[in-house]
Amino acid sequence: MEHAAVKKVFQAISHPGDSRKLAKEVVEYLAREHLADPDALHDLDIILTEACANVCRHAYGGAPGRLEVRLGVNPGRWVELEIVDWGKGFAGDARFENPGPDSEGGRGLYIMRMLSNHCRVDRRDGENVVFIHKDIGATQWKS
Amino acid sequence: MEHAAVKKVFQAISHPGDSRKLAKEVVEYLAREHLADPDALHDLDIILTEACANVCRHAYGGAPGRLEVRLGVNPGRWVELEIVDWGKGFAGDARFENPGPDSEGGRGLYIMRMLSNHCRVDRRDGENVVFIHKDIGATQWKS
Amino acid sequence: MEKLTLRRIGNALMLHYVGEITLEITGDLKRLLDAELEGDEVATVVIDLGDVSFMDSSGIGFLVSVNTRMRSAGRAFFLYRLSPPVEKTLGLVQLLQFFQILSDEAALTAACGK
Amino acid sequence: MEKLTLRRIGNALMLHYVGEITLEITGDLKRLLDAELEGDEVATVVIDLGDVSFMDSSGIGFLVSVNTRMRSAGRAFFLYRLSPPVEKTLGLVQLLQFFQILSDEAALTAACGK
Ligand SMILES: Nc1ncnc2c1ncn2[C@@H]1O[C@H](COP(=O)(O)OP(=O)(O)O)[C@@H](O)[C@H]1O
Ligand SMILES: Nc1ncnc2c1ncn2[C@@H]1O[C@H](COP(=O)(O)OP(=O)(O)O)[C@@H](O)[C@H]1O
Repeated sequence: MEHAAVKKVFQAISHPGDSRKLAKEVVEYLAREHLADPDALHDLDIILTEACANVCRHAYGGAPGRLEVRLGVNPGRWVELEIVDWGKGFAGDARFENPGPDSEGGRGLYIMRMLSNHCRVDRRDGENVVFIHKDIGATQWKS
Repeated sequence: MEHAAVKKVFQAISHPGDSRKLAKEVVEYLAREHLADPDALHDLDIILTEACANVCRHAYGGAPGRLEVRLGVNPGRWVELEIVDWGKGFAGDARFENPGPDSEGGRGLYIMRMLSNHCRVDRRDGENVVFIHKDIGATQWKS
Repeated sequence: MEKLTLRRIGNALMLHYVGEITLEITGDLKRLLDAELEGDEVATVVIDLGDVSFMDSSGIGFLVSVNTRMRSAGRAFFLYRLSPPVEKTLGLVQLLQFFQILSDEAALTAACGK
Repeated sequence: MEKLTLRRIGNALMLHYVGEITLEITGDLKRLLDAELEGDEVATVVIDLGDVSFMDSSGIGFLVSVNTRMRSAGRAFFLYRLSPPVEKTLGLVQLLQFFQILSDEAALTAACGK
């Protein structure tokens, strides 16, 4: 997030309800301060909800744990998100493909990739990070 | 049913849905041909529903079986009902008392007794019979 | 089953049923409510009986079982709006004083803790 | 859970949910539907998604699981009325062609066999 003019951190404990609430909180902040376009906001809402739900379900073996969203905004150009947990980390098998239609799960990372320009998972210094970069057209910002 | 001017027999198999349907069928017949008063009809509806539900639940060990309602009507005076099954029969313990408020069951016979003038259970020739006599005021009949 | 609506208002679960409550559906209702109570923290259950056209003793048994379950877990259980046939059935077996009945919307709102 | 309505139309069970379908409630919805399907002979399930304001991949998983369960039992499963956010989510994962979607009330009535 080198060039982000705006940086902001949001935190929660990864209960199912609280994970969703954290996603909403970030989206509401963006709607209030930066973004006008409902489609762009909805995309970010889904990305955040998927990533936060994953922390809730996978990071701490189903138990609640620390969950953080780091937001970077370059107004008029892009939004970056880092969804961070301190849990067991991604296995080597993080797949970004769409599974078969009968599969009950495994669509979260695919959805995040589809709705962003870059999507990457990292582990660094005990932090597991889902990194998202999303370009947002000039007309979609608040004026 | 010595003096009944009208006698009619209704039959069904004692599934939960069909037991209730049989009760309704009898009540609808009475509403069409004899009785005008909705309260009297509702009383008979409850009596029949309770008795038919008992056949459904108790007579054949929970399995479906033959269920018959014999109706006697003395127009302007009374209605008699016999709800008949060919199952295991009443044990000696058929209680007509209201159980304690915390009891989940055991109110069917009490309700039948409360809503009728006579209520009796008999076993004769392999038939288990709940007999009901209900006096119905002259003004409650169709004219 | 005719039409069942479950609604969450804060920690309260409100169950509204349109139709007859008889042996035919009390098993279903019990299972559904069990499923819902298992799911998360429901502190209060309210059953709206205003659109119940007929209720037999298996319906009474259902209400008693919910009452016992909620009470023994230190939670609240209320009935809301009794249709005339429900009032008659509960009156027959002297349970009108036994259940806690919410008489109007103000009482409902208070019971749901809002 | 915001507001869930279950309605029986003949042998069809119609499920209508008002609110967001996310991880928070998909467990509840699964349990409720399991309870309802166990109860008796439901030949068709219809889920009305017209008032769903947001749906995530756990919602998709819920729909897929109901579909699998119904199909493997030789029964029918339909979606009815997709809100724009639901349509978007299902489109993203290429499932708009996978589910059978009832486009209007006439189709709904036909599917419920009435
Ligand atoms: N925060 C996380 N920590 C550990 N593992 C994760 C995390 N997020 C996702 N995963 C792993 O990546 C897999 C794929 O995730 P996803 O595409 O969202 O599908 P789903 O969560 O439905 O399986 C998960 O099954 C899980 O094994
Ligand atoms: N048709 C029947 N055949 C055999 N036993 C019956 C029948 N109807 C009632 N009983 C017995 O009488 C008992 C009391 O019936 P009732 O007062 O209706 O309460 P409940 O059915 O809720 O137990 C039943 O538990 C059952 O043992």
